Amino acid sequence: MKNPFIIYIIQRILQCIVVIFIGTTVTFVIPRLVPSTNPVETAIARAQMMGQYTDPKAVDEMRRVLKKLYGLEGTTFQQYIRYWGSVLRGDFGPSFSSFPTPVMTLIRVSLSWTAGLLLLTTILSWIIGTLLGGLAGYFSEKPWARILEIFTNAIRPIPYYIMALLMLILFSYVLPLFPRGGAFAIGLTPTFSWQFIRSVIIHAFLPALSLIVVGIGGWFQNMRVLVSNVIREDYVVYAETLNISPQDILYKYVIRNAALPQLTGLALQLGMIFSGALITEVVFNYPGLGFLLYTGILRGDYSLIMGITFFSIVAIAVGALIIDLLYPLFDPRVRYT
Amino acid sequence: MTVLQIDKIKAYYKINAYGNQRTVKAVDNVSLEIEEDETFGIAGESSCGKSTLIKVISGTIKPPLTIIEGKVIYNFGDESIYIGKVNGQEEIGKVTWEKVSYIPQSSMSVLNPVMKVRDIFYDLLKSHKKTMEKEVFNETIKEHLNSLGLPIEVLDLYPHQLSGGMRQRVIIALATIFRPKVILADEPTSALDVVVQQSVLQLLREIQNENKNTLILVSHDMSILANIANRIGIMYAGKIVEVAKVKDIFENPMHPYTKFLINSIPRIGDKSDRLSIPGFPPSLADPPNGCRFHPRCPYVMDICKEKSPLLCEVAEGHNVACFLTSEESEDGKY
Amino acid sequence: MENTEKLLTVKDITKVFTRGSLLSRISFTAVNNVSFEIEANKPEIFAIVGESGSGKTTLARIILHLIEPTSGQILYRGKDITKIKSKRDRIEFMSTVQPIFQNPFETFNPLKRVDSYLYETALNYKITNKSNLERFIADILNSVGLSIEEVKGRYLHEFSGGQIQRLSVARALIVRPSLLVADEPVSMLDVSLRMSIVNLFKELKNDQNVSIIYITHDLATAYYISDRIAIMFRGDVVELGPVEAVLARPLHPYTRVLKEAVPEPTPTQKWGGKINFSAIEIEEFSRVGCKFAGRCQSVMEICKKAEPKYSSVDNRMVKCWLYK
Amino acid sequence: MFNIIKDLFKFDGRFRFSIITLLCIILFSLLSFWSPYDPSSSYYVPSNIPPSAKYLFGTNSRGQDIFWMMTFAIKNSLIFGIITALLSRILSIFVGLISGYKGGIIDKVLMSINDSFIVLPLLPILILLKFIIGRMELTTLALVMAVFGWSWDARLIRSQVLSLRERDFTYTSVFSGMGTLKITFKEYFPFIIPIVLATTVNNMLWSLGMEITLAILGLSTVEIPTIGTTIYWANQHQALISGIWWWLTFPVIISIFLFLALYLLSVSLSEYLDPRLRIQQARV
Repeated sequence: MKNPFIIYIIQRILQCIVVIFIGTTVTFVIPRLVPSTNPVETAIARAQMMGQYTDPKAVDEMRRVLKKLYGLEGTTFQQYIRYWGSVLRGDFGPSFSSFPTPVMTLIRVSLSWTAGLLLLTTILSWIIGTLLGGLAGYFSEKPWARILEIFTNAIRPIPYYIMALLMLILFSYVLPLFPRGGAFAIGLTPTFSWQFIRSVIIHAFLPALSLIVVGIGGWFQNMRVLVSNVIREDYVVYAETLNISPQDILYKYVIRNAALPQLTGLALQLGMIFSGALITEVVFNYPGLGFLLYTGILRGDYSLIMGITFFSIVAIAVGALIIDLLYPLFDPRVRYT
Repeated sequence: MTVLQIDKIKAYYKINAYGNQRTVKAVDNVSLEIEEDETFGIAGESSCGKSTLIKVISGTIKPPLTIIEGKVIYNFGDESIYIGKVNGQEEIGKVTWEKVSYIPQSSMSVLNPVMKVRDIFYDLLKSHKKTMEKEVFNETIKEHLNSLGLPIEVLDLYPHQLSGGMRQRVIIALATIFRPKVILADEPTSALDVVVQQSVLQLLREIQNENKNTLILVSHDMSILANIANRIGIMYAGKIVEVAKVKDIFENPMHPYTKFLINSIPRIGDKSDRLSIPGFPPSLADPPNGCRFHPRCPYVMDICKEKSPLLCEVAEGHNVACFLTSEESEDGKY
Repeated sequence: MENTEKLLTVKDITKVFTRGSLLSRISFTAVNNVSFEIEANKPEIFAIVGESGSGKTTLARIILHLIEPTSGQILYRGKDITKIKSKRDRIEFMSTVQPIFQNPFETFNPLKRVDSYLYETALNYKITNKSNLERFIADILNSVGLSIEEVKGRYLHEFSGGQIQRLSVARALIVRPSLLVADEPVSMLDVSLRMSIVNLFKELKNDQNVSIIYITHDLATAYYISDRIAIMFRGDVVELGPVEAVLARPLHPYTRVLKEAVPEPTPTQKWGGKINFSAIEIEEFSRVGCKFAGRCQSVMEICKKAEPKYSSVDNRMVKCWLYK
Repeated sequence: MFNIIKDLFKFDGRFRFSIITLLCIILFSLLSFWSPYDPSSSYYVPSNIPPSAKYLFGTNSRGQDIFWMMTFAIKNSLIFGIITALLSRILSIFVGLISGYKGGIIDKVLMSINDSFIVLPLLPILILLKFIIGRMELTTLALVMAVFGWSWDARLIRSQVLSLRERDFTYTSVFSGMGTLKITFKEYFPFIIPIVLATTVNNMLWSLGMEITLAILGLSTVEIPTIGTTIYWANQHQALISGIWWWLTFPVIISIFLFLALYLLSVSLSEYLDPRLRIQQARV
């Protein structure tokens, strides 16, 4: 009999491919939604109207790239295949606003900043949220659990932008503890000197804090509900009658089982968290993908936006796949029949 | 020597949901004495309070269940555990697994799905005998499983990989590892097939003969109790209505409910008509006053509607709570 | 049409379940070519007894046309139900056979008034017109020992298990079916209340000549109520015949083991004998030859290799190599 | 339905808070009909005056009275949220019912598309879409958001329908002569309504949050006053740096209250309407 573990992996990889396929098709279809005859011209017209002065060489290069990208000749199907060809090679042509640098190099530079911020905050908020939620769910009568619940209930519905704004107002205007934005003090060159790293941490602190606080609210509430269900399960009641030590029951029985659906939730929420990170970067003009996207919008840099959109779809799909592949390690029912 | 004394225990569920308060009188003034080296069967049908009684005896009392009155005392010669109401305060003694163990209904979800059977044993032993090195632990487990005829490979399996019968054996192994004085079993085989049920009950009987422990077995199936119990207590609507040796219960049942219970069991080879008890079990939230069986009892008398009969000895070792056989009611002579 | 028309003919019904997605095919045979017949003019109670995983519920679902068999035919009065396409055929089929389910509290929608099902059935099958609908329903309820006042406008949670099973029978009787398929109808009820429902089934057979297929794992109730009995094990019908003969002198080793395992409600006859069992169930499903070979006391070499054929002994069908 | 609200109001503090807050916000937004100023005009009051008796919320640097601007902003945002939530219900109920009821291949295909929409990062896609299409009134934006907002809820409705199909009363209904449509509406809807209600409120929460995000990026039609565009104009005029704190604080406070009220409403509603819970209460 085939091992269910392999079936699970194949299914998850297939799902990841489907996500990338649908994402790419959506980004291919969107420009064609515009009823006008030639999407390239409309794109360039819109870009020029939005952006500042652009030298003619950049406009011609843009037209060449977009023509190639869209390849207006041939049937939509041929365009579609050519579109896949250039996309898979990551060739979105040069960025319109900061001409001749290709879009991909811009993305690669700001990617390291977003990745740093996003990975750290997502994992931290997931772990803290899950642990705190688990404890609050298990000791639900204790006063500290009640306070925590009310506090997170208040935080959870606040969208990323509003929380980022609040943090900015509180911690850099009202009490000026942190800088107002940017990733490191001006004039410092990115080296691994302690001074540079210290400055990066100080600058990244507020965006990270705001992302974590919003994240924790969500994970806390989900975990608290999951735990309040798991406590009533037969194996927990039985473990209690076995007088197994309360710590073991809490961690090995309650949190261990309640964290499984929480992990699937993380894979599904990755898209939302990523969008949240983008907007938080804009508030703190933290030089990640979000800020790059924002400048792209201001300057009407069409191919940059296209590149970032495609790149974020692939990144999120792969991220969700990784989390899904972690799941069987924690759930033996998937590993063995 | 009486190993477990249950003295006028009253345990109710106080439920408050969206404004309507209800108290479910699950166990209402129950008194029992259970001896050492005895298999005591508690027979009762759905919502008669037998599972609540087991919860009270095993000390697993969590809201909304609270003890209103009475006490449960274990005495193991050297040590005694007290559960019950002391001047208004609910006191629940620590019922440790070494002395009193518990076998739940063999449902699929009793063992932790993400842990191997070995780790469950390890947690149990760790929490009781703090210093347990790996080798000593492996040794004790292997020897214990062999004594129960269980294959050793079971230790490395996960609960979802075990069959129903095997899972119930693992639960019995967990319950008997410390050779406890009292084993409580709540419908241990009702979720199993007939053939597997027979082998599991034979295993319980062998363990009881070997260790001379007390086995308290709760079941809705009188035929099982006939095969395994020495004494049987019949429970109805939160009260014990009859207690006697197994032979007396089946050959000379005195309480009308017991008579009905035995007569309504179909037997292979006998197609004679079987009758059901008219009406349906009372709700424990507002039980009928007087004797709780009176709305369904064919021999009902006026006294039955006002007073609740006391469980008292009618013949040698045979107690009945019915006005047909005694005049005493729970609140004094009528 | 054959001369003595059969109410129900089950011909070589097999059902193979395949689990897992398109890449992996784990399949096991839940029902393995089962055949039997129910006479049209002679109402009888036909019991199908087996443990969990024996395929009895799958067989019931196939007979009720709720799931499609992998192979084989189900004929009602000579008409094959797998050919049912039009709504008219469906209504005609459902007015000959009606189901009774195991869990009373799952039989009706808890959020809807229970009597709405009675009116719904009566109107959909056009049994009576609107005017004397109330009286018709009241009569049906009386025939199962319930009164209209007890039932009017009440919800599921206001009834006991026994009452709901009676309601379920009443709903089924509205269409005057000739066959009821009851899948473990009393296993969720208290022993002391089961007899009232079981006796109700006997009355239906005798007074309203309704045939009943009674599916259970409880051999004693099956003996009490049925005329003919089929013992199922891992998808095979291992023994089929009149209930007195089958249970007085069980031929198939599994029937013998099953009968001995049933606890007698008398303290004198305690269980003897030692039972061996397979640690992991999956093994038994995929076993070649006779599926009971792993546990059978009188197992022979041939049992492990070839699947036994049916032989007719003492007017019973037995599927075992001991009998040729 | 009325007694549900009465029960909830009496016993569930969260529900009481959310109903009161929502009523205040709706009343506040209705004031916009008596607004002395036309929302699209500007510079009709002296600008940058901190909150005072005359101008409750103060005025902004575009010479608009923030109090009356906020009444329009809340009204438009609420309308936008409701339209998106209702439009996305159609898709989520449709997909949820079909894949839950049909099962098999259709279910697998629909669900893999559905899961992809859940995982996709919607912000960059919406930005790309907005960037291409440019001008878009609120209703078309609501339509676009509805196209992306149905996948979470379709998944919930599907799992509910799947579990209902396995329950015996579905077969009882089939054998009572009821057709598929009748079963779906008469038998399943009392189970589906609580999910639809709770997820509608959740969807409003999501779409309002998204509207703010798009407005701040300058992608929604900035003339129409909504919570998002108010904050957008505040950013454009560097409200924080030049010390006009009241321009930002009032929209932020009101939106926090609005989001909190909507969230608590959806939590208390789904907890109360959960059929399992209701049956338990009745049976005890």
